Amino acid sequence: MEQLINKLQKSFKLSDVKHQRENLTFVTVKKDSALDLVTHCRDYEGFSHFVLLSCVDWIEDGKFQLTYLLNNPSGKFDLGIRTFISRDNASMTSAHLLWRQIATYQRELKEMYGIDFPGSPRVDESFILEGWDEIPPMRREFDTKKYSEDTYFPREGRGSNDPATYMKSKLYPDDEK
Amino acid sequence: MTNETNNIVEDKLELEDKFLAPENRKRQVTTPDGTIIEVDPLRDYFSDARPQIYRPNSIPVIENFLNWARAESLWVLGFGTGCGSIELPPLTTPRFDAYRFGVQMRATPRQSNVFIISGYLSVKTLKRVVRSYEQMPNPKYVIALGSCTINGGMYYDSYNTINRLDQYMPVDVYIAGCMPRPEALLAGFNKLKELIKAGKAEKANEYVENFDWYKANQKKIIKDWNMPDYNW
Amino acid sequence: MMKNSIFNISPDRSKYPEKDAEGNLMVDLDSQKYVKLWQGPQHPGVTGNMSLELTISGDEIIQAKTHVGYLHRGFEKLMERRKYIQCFPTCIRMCVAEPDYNEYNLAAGIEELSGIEVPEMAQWLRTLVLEMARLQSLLRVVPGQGGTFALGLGVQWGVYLRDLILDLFEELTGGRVYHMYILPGGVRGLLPDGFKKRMEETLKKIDEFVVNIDNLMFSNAVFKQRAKDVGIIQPEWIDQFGIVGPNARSAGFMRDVRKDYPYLVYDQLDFEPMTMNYSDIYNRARLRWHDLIMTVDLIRQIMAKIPETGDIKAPTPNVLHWKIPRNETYIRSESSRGEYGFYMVSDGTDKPRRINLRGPSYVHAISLLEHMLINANIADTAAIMVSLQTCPPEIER
Amino acid sequence: MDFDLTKLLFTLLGLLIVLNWGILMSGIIRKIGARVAKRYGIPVYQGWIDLIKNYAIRSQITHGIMFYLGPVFRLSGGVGLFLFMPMIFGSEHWSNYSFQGDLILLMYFQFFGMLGMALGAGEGGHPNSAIGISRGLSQFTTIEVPMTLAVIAIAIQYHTLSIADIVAAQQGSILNWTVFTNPFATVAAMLSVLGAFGHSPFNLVKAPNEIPIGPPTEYHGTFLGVLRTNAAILHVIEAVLFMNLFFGGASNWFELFLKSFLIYFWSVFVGMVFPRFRIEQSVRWFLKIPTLLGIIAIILA
Repeated sequence: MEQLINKLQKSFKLSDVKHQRENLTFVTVKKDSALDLVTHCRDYEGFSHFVLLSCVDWIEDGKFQLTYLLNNPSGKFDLGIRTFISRDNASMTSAHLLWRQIATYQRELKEMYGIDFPGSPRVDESFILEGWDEIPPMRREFDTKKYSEDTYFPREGRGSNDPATYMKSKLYPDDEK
Repeated sequence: MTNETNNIVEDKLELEDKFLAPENRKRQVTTPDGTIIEVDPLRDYFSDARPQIYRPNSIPVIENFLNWARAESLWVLGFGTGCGSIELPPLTTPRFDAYRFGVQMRATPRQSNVFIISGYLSVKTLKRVVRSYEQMPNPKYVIALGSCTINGGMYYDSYNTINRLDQYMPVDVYIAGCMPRPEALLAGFNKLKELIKAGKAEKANEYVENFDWYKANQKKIIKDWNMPDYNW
Repeated sequence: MMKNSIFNISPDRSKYPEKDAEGNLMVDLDSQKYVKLWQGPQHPGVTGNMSLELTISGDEIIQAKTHVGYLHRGFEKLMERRKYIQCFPTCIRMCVAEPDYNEYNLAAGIEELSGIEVPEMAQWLRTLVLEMARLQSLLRVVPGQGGTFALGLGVQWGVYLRDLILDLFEELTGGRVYHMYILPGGVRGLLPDGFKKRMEETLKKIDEFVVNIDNLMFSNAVFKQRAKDVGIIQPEWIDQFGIVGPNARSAGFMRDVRKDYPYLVYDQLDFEPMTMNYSDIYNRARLRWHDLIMTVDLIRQIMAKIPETGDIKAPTPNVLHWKIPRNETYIRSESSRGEYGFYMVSDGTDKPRRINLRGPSYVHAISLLEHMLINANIADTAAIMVSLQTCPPEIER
Repeated sequence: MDFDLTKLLFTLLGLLIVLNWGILMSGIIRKIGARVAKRYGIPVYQGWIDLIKNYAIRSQITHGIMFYLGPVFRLSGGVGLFLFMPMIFGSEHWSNYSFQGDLILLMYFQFFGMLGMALGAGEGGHPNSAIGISRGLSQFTTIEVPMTLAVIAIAIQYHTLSIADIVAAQQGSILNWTVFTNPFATVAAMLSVLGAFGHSPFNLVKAPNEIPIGPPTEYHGTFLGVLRTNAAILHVIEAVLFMNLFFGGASNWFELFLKSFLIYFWSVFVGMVFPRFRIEQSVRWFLKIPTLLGIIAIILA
């Protein structure tokens, strides 16, 4: 794994390398070289299995983190490639030509986070939601509880304990904090 | 249907055109013999009449007898709407065997009498549930399974699941729990039978009586309403 | 199917329907050559609450689209506003057919992010629970393949035995479908008295069932005719589509997390997942049948090797103020459908920043199924779907 | 023909008996099926309750005039079959309106209900109905081939087209039954009866998990009640037809019940352990072995 990272380091600018486990490493690259790295890993380093494409919303930094997680089935290790894109007018190059399932991930991210992937097939069709006209729900600023209370007629008299106080009284009655 | 309501429908269609699938849009079609006709699927395929109230038979003896038959022959619509549907296979298999009580599964809403809402309903499913429910013939009964149909349950704060089923369709029997055991569902069937035999399960008529209220609630959350108001 | 050429009148589909310059089909529904047929969400052949939009010409499917989202509850959003310990009841509901993999993945992720070692006894118990979950799921799925061809008898037997396994679950964990047995740091309890004996009784019944289902399904001439040479997965698709688990193994690729990335105590158990060289519906069903036998054997091994007693829970911080520093990880385990993974990101607070589930159906039910259904017969739709073992809730979460 | 009130009343009574026996028979069969699956099963009287329930449904939706007529055609197909079928051998009252050459008419009536149903279900507009109908008609056409061959073989053997005469020729000893005198025709017909009853492996007309319910998808309430009434009659009549042709007929009601039950049970027994064919496989199957047997039967006759 170390060797591979060193090798990749020569041609790509990797930063923030983190060896999470002996078979899982995360690296960060710039937005424009991310897909080059993914393609390189697929074609030359044996990462033939694409595990997932995920997004993390770092609202305090104003960034989305996209994670491309690749797996090398023969070497039995994973490489997570992180890249950060801006939250405003979020957009990323589409990778749907690399693996067939990426189009589905990109469709989901478009719907859930509002990240655009120009050229990805059916990316503008609704995937999970239907007739959604709010901001994309997985963004951090979307308050699901408030939306639910405003929209779905909460039943009056539903008693809900605040879990924190309830658990505190049950589990840690002596806890001071 | 009066002209006035037709206009309202028309305005709404234009607003919601972006939600319409291409095959549901208005378009020109060439028939096999060469003439060109205009097709508006939303208007053509469905009747837009309002539902009717069907009163019970006025002779009590006959009505009691018919209610007995209805109660002993519950045909359940096989529509697993939520995670509760995992408990439906055990119901029809040796361990619990709901067939003993005259409960049978049907695949089409036209032939079913009981709709088991098996758990939470997302907005997208609710739209299909409303359609299926309205296609069922009168008298029809709804069993709501699980806490999430009562007050949202686990998903009280979710942006995509409804909190109370009774705002959108009348419910005959609630079964609490997450998830309710098959025995609870059997008990629910028995409760429903009691209600039917006592003549108290006339919720289908209640739905018609409060039709506008139910529709307003449904339309409030189903934003892409691209179907007729009442689905025959 | 190709043997009887007299009756083989299926038309040449290379030119018809026409394709445009980009290779997309040009389907004009108004031409009356095609019919749009929806299967689901209310359809007995569809696995769970999802729907297929099929464009058919005759009995043949020329275009298929999967529609999901009927079960979307926004788990990933909900977990972002719950404390780590509160995520457990939420996350197990992500896949109702086998919820235990969710709790294991979440617990293992939390343990890895905060550096907790799990005692050995707890590891054995976790392995036991995961294998029982696989067993109850396979008891539904293996005969379910016959069910798609109207062979309902096996389903009746299988679901009955599944109920017996759920009884054992109830005894061990207190819950029938949802267990919440695995907690960060360990598990909730030891084996009850006499559990091993009752488990053995149930396993004996399953042994009988395995033989019966072999006679009923795999030796059945009609089943063979229906299932052989239908719904083929080509080996080169495995990487193109990201196919995992039994579906990949049936095409000759050894993909089993338990062997590739041993977790819990799987390295102490003796098992060899089966691979096959030709992936049609029959072979996939056969492979799952072998998996069923292997799972029964694994449970027997676990029952023989499990320590009598021991520490079942490592000390954990106060769950109310359990803060995990900023970090990320990917945890995987082998569910009965294949690799089941959690991508977890923590941000230093007491709530997760992001938990993303990667279920096998995400690939199998959308990009792969849409591809496999083209040129299939509508009669085989349900069978192909079940043979991929799709589970909608893990797609949309 | 002179009007004969007694005969009419007996015919109606016979229809009633046949209807109730049909409902009871399917109840018993379902009970047996449940026991094979280790279930307790539905009550045997469930069929009657379902029927009452279906007639008690309050709201009916129609899709047009043929939608109404579909079940009516189907029912008249079933009742028509009954009217020309001699039920009890040697009985003046229970031979209904059978006459010389009724075998030809019965073969026609089997198709009649199917065609009427096709028109009605087609108007329902549901794609599943249309697919089910096209499957049903193509399968039924191929069922007719071995069945007709077997019937022709019998007609040649007994030199008659009257069912009553065929039954009469089989009396005396069990060895006089067609099943022993002409085994090839019997086997061909018994294989085609599997398709006629529509249990798996040949239930692709209704095929749950493919095109659930099939033709009657849109039918509900009273329409469905009529269809179910007809199904009960039709099952008994088909079984009685085969009983008359191949198993020596019945000399009393009890014998009829027993023999028709066994013939019906044969198809269910096969269906219990075999999954469903695809339509082209089913067509191919009927055109192979049963047809071949039918041809052999004709050559031997």
